[in-house]
Amino acid sequence: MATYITNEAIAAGQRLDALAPSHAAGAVVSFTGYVRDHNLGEAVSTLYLEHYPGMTERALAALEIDAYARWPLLAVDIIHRVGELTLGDVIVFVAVASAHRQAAFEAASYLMDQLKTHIPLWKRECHTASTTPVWLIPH
Amino acid sequence: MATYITNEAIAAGQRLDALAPSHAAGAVVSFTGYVRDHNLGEAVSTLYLEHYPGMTERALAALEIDAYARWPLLAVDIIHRVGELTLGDVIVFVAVASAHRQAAFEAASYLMDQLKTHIPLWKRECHTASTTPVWLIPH
Amino acid sequence: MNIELRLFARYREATGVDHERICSAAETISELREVLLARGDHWLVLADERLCCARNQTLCSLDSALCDGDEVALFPPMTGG
Amino acid sequence: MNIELRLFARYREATGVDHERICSAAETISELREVLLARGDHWLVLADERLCCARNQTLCSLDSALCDGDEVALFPPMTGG
Repeated sequence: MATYITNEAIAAGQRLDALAPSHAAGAVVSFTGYVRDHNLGEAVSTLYLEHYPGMTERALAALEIDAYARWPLLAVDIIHRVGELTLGDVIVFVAVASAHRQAAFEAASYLMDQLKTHIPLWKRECHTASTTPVWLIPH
Repeated sequence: MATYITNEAIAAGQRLDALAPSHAAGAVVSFTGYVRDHNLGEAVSTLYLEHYPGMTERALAALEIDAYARWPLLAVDIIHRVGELTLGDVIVFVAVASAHRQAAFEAASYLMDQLKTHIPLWKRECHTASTTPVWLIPH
Repeated sequence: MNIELRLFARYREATGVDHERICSAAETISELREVLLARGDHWLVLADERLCCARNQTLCSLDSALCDGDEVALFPPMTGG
Repeated sequence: MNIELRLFARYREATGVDHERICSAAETISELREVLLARGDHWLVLADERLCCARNQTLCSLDSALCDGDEVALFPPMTGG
């Protein structure tokens, strides 16, 4: 029902409950991504998320349309946090509602794949063992 | 963190927020199943869920152990409603937490597949067009 | 042998039985099913070729051997989730 | 041609530039990148072989042609999600 970028904490549970939009939806699949305390063997203390204002919103809106075109979805939620985050904060919340469960699982997984590689967002980590922040590089 | 059968409404959003158990979890995938207003072309009014008390709980506990053995999971939630349900009610809530997203998606999808076929639960629908309830038959 | 029989869903409704203690010489669940089918009309629902069963609350096959005191459940394919 | 250049993440930090209006004869994003690399040390970060780019806020390839007034963004591989 929404696609946006935010500096504020994301209330994943509230979003989940708000998603089932009609009695036609049998299945809601959600993904919630949290700031983890480790990454690639390094202990993480904080995470900074940079984005490209304007393009990010356009890319998310296009991604939502793309998902509706690929699966028979009844609702889509894509919310991405930016700015300074700390351990346990929600980075991203994605949820989709569909009449059927397979479409919902596939679409949620697809949206996460696309978010990782096609939306202008960049993560910079602070490690507890170092004072120099590190920009993440995809494999 | 819990596996149980209940006659009460399931608070999916609350369960989702409660699941991320530690700062080691980067990914939480949830599935929420709702009573839909239609099934196989019939308009549905209510749904009754029967189960096998004792065996259901054992089978769910075994399923949880099975999931932990197959994927590196940090938390598993499997909650299934039984009794009389109405449109929009949550039938089932499944959520898993893992350090990584692929394991979380795979495990949640697997748990739903198993719930559909290996846990002693049976659905009986009332259709708006008929006074005779119909037991569902898997394809 | 004493067997604790349990029926669920459609089978329970058709037979009117959800729970019954049976004393039988049946040595497998399949044989027990034959005994029940012989009871007549209401019990023919158990001829269902998709019938599933559990012995002592664990899914099993119809040719599972029975022991005295076993709990045997017969039910249609499960439809949870 | 006037180009609105934007840099993000590691490129922004290394060059100290997040946003700059450039007047250049470059006809493609690739040519614009060469112009920037020639500025010296701090700009060598743009030699990154995994450099990505967008023209007017849409992902594109480095050989995309430029038009007057285009907004061109250069950035490392994205790491959202």
